[in-house]
Amino acid sequence: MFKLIGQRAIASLLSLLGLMVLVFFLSRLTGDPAVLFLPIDATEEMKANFRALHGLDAPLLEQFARYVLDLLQFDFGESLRKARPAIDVVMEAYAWTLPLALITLSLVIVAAIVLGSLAAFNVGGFFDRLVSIVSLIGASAPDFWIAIVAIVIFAINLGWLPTSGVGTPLHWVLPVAVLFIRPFGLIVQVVRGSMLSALSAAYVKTARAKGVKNLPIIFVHTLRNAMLPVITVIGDQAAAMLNGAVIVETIFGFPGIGKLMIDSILQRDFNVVLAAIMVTAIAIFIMNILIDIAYGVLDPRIRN
Amino acid sequence: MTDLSLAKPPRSEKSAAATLLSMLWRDKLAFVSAIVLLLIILCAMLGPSLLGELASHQNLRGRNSPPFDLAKGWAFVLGGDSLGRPMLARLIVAARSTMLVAAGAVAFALFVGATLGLVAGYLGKNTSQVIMRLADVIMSFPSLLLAVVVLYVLGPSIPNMILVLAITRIPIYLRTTRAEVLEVRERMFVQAAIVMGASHWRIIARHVLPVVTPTLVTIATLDFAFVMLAESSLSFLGIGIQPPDITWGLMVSQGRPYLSNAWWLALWPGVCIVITTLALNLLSNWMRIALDPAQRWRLEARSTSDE
Amino acid sequence: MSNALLEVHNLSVDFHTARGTVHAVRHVSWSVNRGETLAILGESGSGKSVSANAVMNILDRPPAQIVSGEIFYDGQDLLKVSYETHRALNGKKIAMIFQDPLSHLNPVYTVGWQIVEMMTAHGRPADAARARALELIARVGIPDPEAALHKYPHQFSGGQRQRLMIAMALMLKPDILIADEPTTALDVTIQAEVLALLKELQAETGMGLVLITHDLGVVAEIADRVVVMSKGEIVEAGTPRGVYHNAQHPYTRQLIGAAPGKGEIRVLDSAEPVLLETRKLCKTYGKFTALHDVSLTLHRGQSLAVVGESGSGKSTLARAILRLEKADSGEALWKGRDLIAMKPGELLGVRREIQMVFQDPTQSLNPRMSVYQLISEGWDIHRLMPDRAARQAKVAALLEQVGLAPEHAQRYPHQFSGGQRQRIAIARALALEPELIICDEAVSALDVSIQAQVIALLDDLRKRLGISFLFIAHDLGVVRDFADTVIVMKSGEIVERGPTGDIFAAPQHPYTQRLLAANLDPDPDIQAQRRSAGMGP
Amino acid sequence: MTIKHILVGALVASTTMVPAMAQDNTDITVVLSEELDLVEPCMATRSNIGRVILQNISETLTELDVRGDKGLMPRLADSWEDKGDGTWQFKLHPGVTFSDGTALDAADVKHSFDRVFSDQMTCESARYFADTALTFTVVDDLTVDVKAEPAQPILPLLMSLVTIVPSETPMEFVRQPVGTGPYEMTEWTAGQQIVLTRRDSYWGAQPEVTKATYLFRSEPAVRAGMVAAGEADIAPQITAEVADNKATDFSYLNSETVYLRIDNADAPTSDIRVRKALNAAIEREAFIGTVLPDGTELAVAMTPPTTLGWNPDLSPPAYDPELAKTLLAEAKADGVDVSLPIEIVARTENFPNVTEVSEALVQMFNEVGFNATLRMVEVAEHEQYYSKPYPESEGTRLVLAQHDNSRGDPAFSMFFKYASQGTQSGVNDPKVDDLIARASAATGEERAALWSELFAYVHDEIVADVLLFHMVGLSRVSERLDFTPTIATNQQLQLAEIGFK
Repeated sequence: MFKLIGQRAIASLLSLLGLMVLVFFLSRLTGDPAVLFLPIDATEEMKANFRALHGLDAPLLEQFARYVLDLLQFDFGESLRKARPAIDVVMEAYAWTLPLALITLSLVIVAAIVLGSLAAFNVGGFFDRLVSIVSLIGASAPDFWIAIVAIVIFAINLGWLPTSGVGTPLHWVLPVAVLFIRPFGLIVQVVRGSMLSALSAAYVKTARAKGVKNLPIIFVHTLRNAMLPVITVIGDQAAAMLNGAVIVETIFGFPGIGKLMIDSILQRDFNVVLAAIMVTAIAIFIMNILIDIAYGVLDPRIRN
Repeated sequence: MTDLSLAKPPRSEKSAAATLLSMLWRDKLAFVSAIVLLLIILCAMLGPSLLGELASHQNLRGRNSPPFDLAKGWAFVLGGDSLGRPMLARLIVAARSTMLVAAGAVAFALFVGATLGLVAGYLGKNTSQVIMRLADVIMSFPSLLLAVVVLYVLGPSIPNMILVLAITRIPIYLRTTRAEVLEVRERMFVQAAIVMGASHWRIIARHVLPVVTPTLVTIATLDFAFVMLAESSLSFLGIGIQPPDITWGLMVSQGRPYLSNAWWLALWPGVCIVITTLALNLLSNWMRIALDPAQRWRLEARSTSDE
Repeated sequence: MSNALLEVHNLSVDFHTARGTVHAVRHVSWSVNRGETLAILGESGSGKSVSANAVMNILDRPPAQIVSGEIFYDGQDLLKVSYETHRALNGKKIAMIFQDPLSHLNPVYTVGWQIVEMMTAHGRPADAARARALELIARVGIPDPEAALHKYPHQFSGGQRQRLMIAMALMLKPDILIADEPTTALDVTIQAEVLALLKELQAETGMGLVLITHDLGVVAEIADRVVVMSKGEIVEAGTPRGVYHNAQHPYTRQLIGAAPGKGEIRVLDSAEPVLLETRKLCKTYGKFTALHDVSLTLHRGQSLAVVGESGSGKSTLARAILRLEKADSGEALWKGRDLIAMKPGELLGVRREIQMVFQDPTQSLNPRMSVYQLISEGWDIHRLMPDRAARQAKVAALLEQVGLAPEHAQRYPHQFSGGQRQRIAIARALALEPELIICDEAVSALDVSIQAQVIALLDDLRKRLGISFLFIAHDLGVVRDFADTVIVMKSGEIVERGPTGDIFAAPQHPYTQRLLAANLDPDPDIQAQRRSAGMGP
Repeated sequence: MTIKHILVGALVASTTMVPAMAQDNTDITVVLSEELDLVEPCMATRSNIGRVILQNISETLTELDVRGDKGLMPRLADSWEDKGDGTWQFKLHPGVTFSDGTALDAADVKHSFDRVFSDQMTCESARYFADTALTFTVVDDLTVDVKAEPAQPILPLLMSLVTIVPSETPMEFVRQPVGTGPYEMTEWTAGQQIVLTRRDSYWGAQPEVTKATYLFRSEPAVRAGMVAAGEADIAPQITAEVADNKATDFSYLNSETVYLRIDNADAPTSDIRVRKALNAAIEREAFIGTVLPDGTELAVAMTPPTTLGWNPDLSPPAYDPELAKTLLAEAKADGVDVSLPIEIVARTENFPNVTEVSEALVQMFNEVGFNATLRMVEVAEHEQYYSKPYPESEGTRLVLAQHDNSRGDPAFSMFFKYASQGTQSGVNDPKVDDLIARASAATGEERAALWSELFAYVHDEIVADVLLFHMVGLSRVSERLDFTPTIATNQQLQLAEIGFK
């Protein structure tokens, strides 16, 4: 087990390195940050000064070498726009993204598993169709549309919840709810499909012959067997969430990594972009390892 | 247990297509879905040439005309947009680019992902490791940055948008294909093919791919919605498809400022996306059952017994 | 109406499909009492499991529908009681064990948890359940019960899993135990042990036993009464002796006639040249030795049987010869050339000459290819017979040769029965006109009547075409009918070899002796003799 | 339907609901569209920073009156005087202290400018002094001489653009700005909020607002909704679509001018008839009250009417498609290839409904026979097309851009947009260059007259570009506040101007 994790960690480190190189050079193809930092009527001199201050005037390879050397000392460089260490900016934002992702994900997992399993047990029935169609509609409705309509209804019209921002637990309700919809729609489908085949497995027959009640048959006997493909999709969705929820963050003024990432990309704040991508990548790699562990925990047959 | 397949005389003389059609007819939801998809494809093929003019004719003073008012002609039955163009006509015309982007991106991702997945699953551990790490890199490479890079370097266009969306979806297909291949290649019929002397390519093409395909198609149909929405989100963020190109995703994003006073601008294209997604998924659910001999009885049983 | 504890009366069950309604069982009646053993004998598709599944309320409905009949347990009709009432009876009063314990045990929970659940599901306290589980696990002969509780199903052998299933079924001391093919997937020696265990436990608890099987030997060994099922109907009922000796129905007579092990024993004609020779083949998986110094010689036209129980290395031998596994050391000489060291180009040519028929035709035939495609694939691979009309003619001829019809060429594997599928697999092997066919348990999964047909077919091919066979099997009856030479393997080594007649008449190695002793004879009298002679288990 | 009902309901509800944060006190909440990267005084001319800190935390020597017509007013400088030879003398207001307690003196002024010109940081106010060398001489504690080479007639006006910081301020961007203004920053939680608290030791009159919390939401509907829901008091820059409440929503000219930059050297727009045809093809009035809010004005100059030298005699080109067609035909007859593609390059999110405006323009051009297409790009790419050197294209590109000049003098616009050396200029005309040079050096009436002449020349004589609109901004202001947004609200939001009803 530990050997496996070690191997994965080394492999992930290699991926991280590749990612860093890729992002470093690709992002620098997208234009000059000086032009975006300074106003349109700034002089050439000012732009040159900005580039010199941030080492952007050096040859690309030299910039890269310098970046890597700094990185070896865990220095991610300074934000070109915020005059602060890029990693500080990123970690502040990530401190918001992580709980948002985790809370949403937990709710999604619980809801999708319960409803998806019940739908599979009741295959072809009313509840099954209801869950399928509602979740598909949820999964295919544009999220910014849902977000704005939700704000209008629940915050402005009904006044039950704050429109946006952070602060109290109530502030989290709408972002979490909007973020919940799409992964829920997707995972509930996978749970249903996986449960459908698991429910026809032979051990279910054994359980029924033993006189086990329906609920334990669904949620104890079958579910754990049906979880492997579900875990894979959960991993996929979690990766997307760990990358930040750009739209939700933008609309709700939620200070997470997604908004930071898009702003930094559009403003060509390379150091923040790189730091943000590395931090999210590390989070995703850790999650991938956790998922591999989860496979082993759920299914003893793949523990070795 | 009873061997159902032989208990009755083997299948009737109906052709395969007719059997399929009759099975489609039995699942009413799937049948409606197929019709809807046909309609959308028809719109995508004919729409721009028939309605292109009508859909792009602006009328600034007659903007945001409300829906369900036939006074301005059938094209305005779903209302007019912020430049006074008929919504219905625009929706029909937009079907082409929407389908082009979604189908293009999904097909591209499917092709590349499945190919890499086959290679990773079939060849040795080292190749597989390299490809899987590549997938990790793509997975953690934010699509937004990719969009900006591609659009900045190559310029905004529908093919480039397809490229951006496709690249981000590759890992899904890659991982799924690889996992399935790892399982399928251990199956007995693959071993039987090896014993007969079949080459790697033959085994992949004839024995592995056909087994993996249904799973991939299921993912692809779900991905269709994902891609349409991702495209919409990119437009929302200002780095997606831009006018004069027109897609449902773009229309949703452009209708956003009008949510309060002209809800139909964003709602109809959103409804189009939802309907397409629903239809695709219902049809793919049906297909998964209809094309699998082991599951087909569900579809067949339904016709005679319950209800 | 009798006063039996469990009585199935006039039960008819239909299965609904688009192709029409299938009458799975029609007017089936049987009963069983405490302390009694009823065997339900039938081949696949006979509907022998349907009534038992109806008793347990585990039929999938739809597609199944109970059309008529009653199932009385202790006076109440189980088809009329509520779901909850029925559930409470399951496991507690009537328990069931199944053919394939690996798939019928939940793979992700420890066996301890699953056995204990049998009692906790019926409201018994967990600690009492645990104590009882320990007691029963020890009783069914699992070493170190305490450790076994914490292990998962895949960590046990097939026989142990079935013992654990039995332990689980007996947790609540049920009145009736239904055993659906409980020994089919097991080796003969294990089968004998499990049957003996069931008998002992029945004697201890006085439960009624319903045993569903396709094996006349099992019936002869254990049953008090037997009903024979064919095509959903009971065609014969009585005591095992009565049915065996005085079968009325033609089907029963055919079944008894098909039982293997009664044919003439063949003698090897060793004048033919050597085709295949292995020298000291070795293969290990980690610590496990699959093959150790296996050397054998196979002549043209010979049919060499390799016999052994699961894990003996007999399949690995076939896979090593065919290069599906890489042997660690040793040689496999095909007409003097070493297959193991052969280059891919050269190997391709040899692939034509050696073909293989696998155990399970359901898995070895690609379900998405038509019979025509399956059979002609070899020609595609080896670029033979480019002419389409010639191909079609040849496929038709091959299908006829294996006893199928030419029009079957356009169908798909799932439209055939197991035996028919195996014929397709054989036709596929024949298509390349091989000199050697390796049969890896090629008839083990088939019903006896089908088995006899396939063996006859193979024998005919050997005679007419001079094809050699390497015949891997665990069923001694089949081996006796088909092989001229037998090799017995145990733990990766050959423990005994010789002409078939010698091996069956005078086995030398104790393992071979045990193997032969555990083999059940379909004749209840012979089984009874063996039992009384103390040779039996 | 439902959504509309809900929104109508929302407004009704908003009047009855008890505001969550804006209680009956003098704390206010402002919800801005853009977050601040920096809270650095020398970056105060960047609008998102200026709105928070300009004249609230940091003050300038002079200040332009945007509410009345007082022109340039004293702020930290009580008076100024032209001493000739390019030298101006400024007298500082006595008794002014910074929020760190130190007193304002002439050395602080000098240091503030040293920071602006320092090469250890990039302050954007440096751009206003691009070709001017400034020398600061501290005469006494409250007097400073500024010598500009070459002479800069509008130096006092330029002084309204540079914030004064204490001499102790380091030569790097600060995170805790120290200024002389009525407020100091008491909290900055990046990504969430900035809080300004009133300073008791302020030298001037105490403003009414005691505490201002700035929040950031990029979605206009959310900003407007927050004021409606009582979560905020001021929401600048909402869109016309959400501004549906007359009681709270103000529209005002916001100093932005939208125009199409024409490359006068490129075919086919090098022909003046083609440029005239472009102008005549546009029905400008049709945009107003439709895709652009009511109150939007037609532009005849790059700068808004409040600017010095704005020429009231100019009138916008009339919508005359027939004339446009005739002009094109004439040009074609003279051998101009009018079928060359014309690509309109516009930037997403440049202003509300920019896409609709661009699409309408393209259609109008095509209706008179141009071969126009649209290309919407994001900000970095737009910059490539907007500033020199212009990328090559088959035909030509018209860049739709928005220019902001609320500073009161055309000098901030005309060189960049029209001089042959201007970075966004499409013009290469010696007379234009000459007029810009002379106007920039002139003062008083002469300066105004020269600018007027230039405006007329580029608009009527050479038809340098397609001037479109002076834009209006829309802000939602809570009914409990006594505040009217002005043309400067884009750049600054002086809390001192806010009162309570």
